[in-house]
Amino acid sequence: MIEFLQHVINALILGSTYALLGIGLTLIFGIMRVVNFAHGELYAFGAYCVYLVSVLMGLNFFFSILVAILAGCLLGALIEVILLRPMRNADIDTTMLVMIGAMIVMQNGEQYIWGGVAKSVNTPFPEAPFVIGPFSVSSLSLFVFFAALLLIGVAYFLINRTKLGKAMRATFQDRDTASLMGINIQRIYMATFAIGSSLAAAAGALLGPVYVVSPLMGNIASLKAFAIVILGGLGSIGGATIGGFMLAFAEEIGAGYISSGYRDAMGFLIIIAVLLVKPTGLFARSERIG
Amino acid sequence: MTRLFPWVALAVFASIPLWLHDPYLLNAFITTGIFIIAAMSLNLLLGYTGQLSLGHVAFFGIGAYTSALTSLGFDVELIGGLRVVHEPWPVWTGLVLGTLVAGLCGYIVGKLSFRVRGAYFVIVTISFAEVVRLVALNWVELTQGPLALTSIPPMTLGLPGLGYFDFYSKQSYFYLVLAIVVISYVIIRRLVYSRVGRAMVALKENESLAVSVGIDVTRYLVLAAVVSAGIAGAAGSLYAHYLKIIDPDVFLFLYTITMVIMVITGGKGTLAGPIVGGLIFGFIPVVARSFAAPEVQWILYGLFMILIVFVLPQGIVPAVENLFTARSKAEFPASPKAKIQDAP
Amino acid sequence: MNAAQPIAARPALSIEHIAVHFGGLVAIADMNFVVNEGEVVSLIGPNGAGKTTAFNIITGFLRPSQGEVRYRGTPLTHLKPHQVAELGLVRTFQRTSVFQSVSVFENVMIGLHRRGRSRLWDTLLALPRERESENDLRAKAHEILEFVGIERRANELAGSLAYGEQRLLGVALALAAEPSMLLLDEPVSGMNATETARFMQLLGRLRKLGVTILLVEHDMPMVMGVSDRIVVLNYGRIIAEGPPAAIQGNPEVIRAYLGQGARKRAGD
Amino acid sequence: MRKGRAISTFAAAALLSIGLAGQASAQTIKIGVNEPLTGPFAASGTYVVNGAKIAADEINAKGGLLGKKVELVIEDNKSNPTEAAAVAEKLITADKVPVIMGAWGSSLTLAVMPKLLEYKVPMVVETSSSGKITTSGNTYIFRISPPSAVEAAAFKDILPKLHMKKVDFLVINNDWGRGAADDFGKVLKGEGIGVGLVETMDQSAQDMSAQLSKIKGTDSDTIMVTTAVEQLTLLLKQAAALGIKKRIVTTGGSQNPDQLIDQAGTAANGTYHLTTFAPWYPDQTPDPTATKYFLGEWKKRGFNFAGATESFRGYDGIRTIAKGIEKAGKAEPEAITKALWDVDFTGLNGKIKFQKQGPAGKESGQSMPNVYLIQIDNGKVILPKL
Repeated sequence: MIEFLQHVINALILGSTYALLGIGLTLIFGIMRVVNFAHGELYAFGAYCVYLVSVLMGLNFFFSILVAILAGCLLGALIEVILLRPMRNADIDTTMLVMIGAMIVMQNGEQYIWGGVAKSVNTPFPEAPFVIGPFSVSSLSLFVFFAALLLIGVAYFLINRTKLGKAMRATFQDRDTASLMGINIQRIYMATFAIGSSLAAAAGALLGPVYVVSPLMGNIASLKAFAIVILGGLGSIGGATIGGFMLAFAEEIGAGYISSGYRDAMGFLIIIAVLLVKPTGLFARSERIG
Repeated sequence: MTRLFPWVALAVFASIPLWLHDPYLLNAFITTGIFIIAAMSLNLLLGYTGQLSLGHVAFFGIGAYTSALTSLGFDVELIGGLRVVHEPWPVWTGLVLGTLVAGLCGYIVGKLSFRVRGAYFVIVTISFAEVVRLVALNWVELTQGPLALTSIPPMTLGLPGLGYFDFYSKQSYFYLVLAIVVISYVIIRRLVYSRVGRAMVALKENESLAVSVGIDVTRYLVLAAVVSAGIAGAAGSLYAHYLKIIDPDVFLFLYTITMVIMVITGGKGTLAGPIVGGLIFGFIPVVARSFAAPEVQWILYGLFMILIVFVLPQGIVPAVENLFTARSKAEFPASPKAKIQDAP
Repeated sequence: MNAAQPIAARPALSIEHIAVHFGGLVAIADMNFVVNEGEVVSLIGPNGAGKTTAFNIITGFLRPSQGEVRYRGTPLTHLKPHQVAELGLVRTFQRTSVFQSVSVFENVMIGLHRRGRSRLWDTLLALPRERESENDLRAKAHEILEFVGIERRANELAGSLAYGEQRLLGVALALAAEPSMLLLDEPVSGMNATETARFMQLLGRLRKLGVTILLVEHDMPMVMGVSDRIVVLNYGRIIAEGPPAAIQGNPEVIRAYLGQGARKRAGD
Repeated sequence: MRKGRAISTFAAAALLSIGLAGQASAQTIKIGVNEPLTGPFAASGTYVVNGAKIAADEINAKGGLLGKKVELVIEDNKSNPTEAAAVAEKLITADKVPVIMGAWGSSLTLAVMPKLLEYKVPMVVETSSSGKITTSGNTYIFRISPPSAVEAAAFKDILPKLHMKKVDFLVINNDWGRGAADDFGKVLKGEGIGVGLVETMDQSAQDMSAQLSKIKGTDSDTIMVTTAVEQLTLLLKQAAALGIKKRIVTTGGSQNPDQLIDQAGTAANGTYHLTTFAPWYPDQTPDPTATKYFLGEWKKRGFNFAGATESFRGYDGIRTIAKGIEKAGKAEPEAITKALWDVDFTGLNGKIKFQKQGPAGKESGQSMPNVYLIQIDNGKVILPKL
């Protein structure tokens, strides 16, 4: 029982960052229909930003996270304008290929600049864990958990309570109608990609210090983010949040009680099962036909 | 002229071992050829039925493992204490079984996953490939997991008592790969230019309309998946017996991406597309290696990919065809896609 | 002016107690009607009355919440769309009615799918049956294009045709599937007067071939001109049924749908 | 004409470079280096290559080999078996190298091996640990890194002093990790020590708390861990966060204790590491002069000290090859293959002398290096007093 609860605590912390990754991608995927393979690279980008600002430049750790989020936003906007805008009418697989190209360039660019050796980021948090009875959590993880929840809240507010969010939702529902209603689709797409990217960078900025920062960190992040989005359903922030926690639980429980070798298979098995039972993801309304 | 072109191309390829004696380049042709076969199989799904399978490497890997295990033999205990012992069989049966088992997996995956479309289908196929990879990694008794299957025998053709021909030399392996390329090309060509191919194109274009004239969606999607997976499995078998070692890295996501790049840059939905794209992206690393730093080679690879997609979004082959039709004013427009955007 | 009534009315399509609910919304409530062999019947009603929903139910694109559809005695509600088409019941679509990015000729070849006789092995091994079958199909495709009157456009891209011609191609596509009954969803919407007249001629030729037709259409003069009977839907219910003359005079229909203009025009 | 001139300049440059290349090959002895410089193993592969360069420069500074300069032909195998085989093909056939060093990971090395047989070119294996490499009957393989069985056998002597009762394993899910769990498990059982869980983690996994939580709940007193330094860093941090108090012993020689101290901080304190090279105490290594020279060069070139525990293998690998070429008296594959059997010198981690392994008549060479147990104590590496 104690072991189980420890697994639950682990899963909650892991899930919060998965959710952050998932939300960014679900916005991009849902609204723009771009299979964004570069999402994981923005995650890595955020982590490297923190490394650059807090370790190399020696500035405040919390400030470096803010820098990472803003830089992610900018880079996202740039990618959108340069790579995606000219491809607006292309097929989903053609834009996907462009994003794969961007992924290859960014990943190897990171390695070229920073080298292959993983970097670690020290934080102002004490290394000794919080211990409550038989349970134990590091204070950095707790910070990450609450920061992630805060960012999820901000994203939720942005989408549901602001004018921009309303326009984004309208575009998600029906791009043509939204455009007829006077919504500037170009701007919405840019904003969507920028916000999605900054959320990915935020996830990287938070997790970089927890793990280590390396050029390859983006690969697994992309794959997990896709899994989360599919679990939650396209374009659903609530869905992506729940999907993130679900994936984390599946992995924890799978590794803890079934087989650690199949830990990463758990998420994928759930996806396959979910899609076979409810092909539109768990929390999305079905798309319209025609 | 266009009719002759495949024959001319075949003659040129067939002549390569006669004048190219550099084993390194011949090696590049063989591995590129193997990936071209895989890309051609992917093109059947992606280019003709419009379904993007990002788990295609699973079939490639399944073919590779099946073929290797057929020729190496194995001894595993299944759930319930059932022990399965397989004595090594002649190597060519591995190629056949690799193709069949991959095709069977294509059938199962097709039956299950064609219930979803678009982005969902993409993710289901990625998930499938990851699960297969993890099984290959963790079912150590059968696959040796990360310890790799080694000493895989070279491909041989023949029957007990009748003598064998082995494809040990690079020249002979080149012709073996070329033969499989040709067989795959013919199979795909015949399918595409038949009512089966028309049914696939109809499904890609407008599924509701296709079923309304009596085309059974699932049947043709599954058929495409079976043929496609089978051909990918054959490519995997060729890979295993050429490299003579396989481990779960054969399921690298990068390999799927390589196939997709070959298909899309060459021109999806065209017969020559994967071959042209395959040759280009098979040889970029060879060329880039001679002058660029390792990371820069990759960066160039990525940039070149983006460039091709930007300049020729339909791919190289349709663009070249367009050039020809624009000159000769042929009857059939070669690049239909270019005009879709204008339609209501 | 009305076409002759069939002497012995044999029901081809029967709709029995069909109801469709989307969540709490009732799209169709207890619908009953029959289309007899060789008849031209029109289904009319204001927007959102449930006409296209009815089409989707009949052709297997939607499952009804209750009730049964039969075609020549065979229940349809558990069949998939392509199985419905195999029974000879073929529909056209309102919006996307052709395969845009292939040629007109290829469109019809796709439509001829069911008539192909070659098996997979014939195709893969290039056996003689494959070529015979393909040659037959090509001949038939030309025949159909000629019948519909767009033979000249055979090699053009379907997406590049004028709108009216696309609708004709849509019918050609449906005809290729060898229908014994056609369901046409607003076939003349967006056509000009000349094109509509041409289309009405085509309908006449079709019924001479013995094809039963169920039509959804907004163009009242055309509906009145070609139909043997008319079924009027409003809010998912049938509010009237009968020959054009009776429908024109039905006050409930007029109130619900036709309005003053139509009555005046019908009276001309 | 400008255009014409540009072309002729280009042609001249091309001719010149071909001429130079031709000349160079006549005057140098080429050694092929087949290492992962991009992809997941890029960091380690780069370390090894940097170590190899130090060796080559050292040899050249001392006048080269057989009167010729040594030239390393370094190729990236992209952490990918297909590429590793292609690189071997290129090195052997296009660059005409008579001997290769490579290819870091076991699957990479295994993919290269058929090429060695095909072209009869020897390869010195500097890192790979899979048992299969030396037991599959490839006579062109000479390995200087210890497979886990060798490491485990060395560990046996230290065991009684550690007073273990029961051990859980947490290993990377590849040939290296699984091999270590098997071989160490056998030794432990032989000594009457219990073996509990054997948990694995994916090569790319970043979060091991599930496995660690499971281990936390068992009655074992020690966790034996095999993985590369990045994952080890995370693992130590996560174990500390979970409040795991068990003794942690790592194996495999890729732990890089300095990087652990630097990146895992206090979480690394108290952990034990089996390593094959002890650069912290150069005077206690088998060849203190060489160790000091190597570390001095390493520092001079601006590489971080932490990389030394990986890069020394590249240094020793090239030195082994050089000794082989010297003994052979000529830079030809057959001669070098034969001569490598006679190599006998003291490397940075002990005697390098190849013993026969594998099927009779088709043996591969395996050198038996030293194994040290070190401990991290208060941010410093110490040789524990047991």
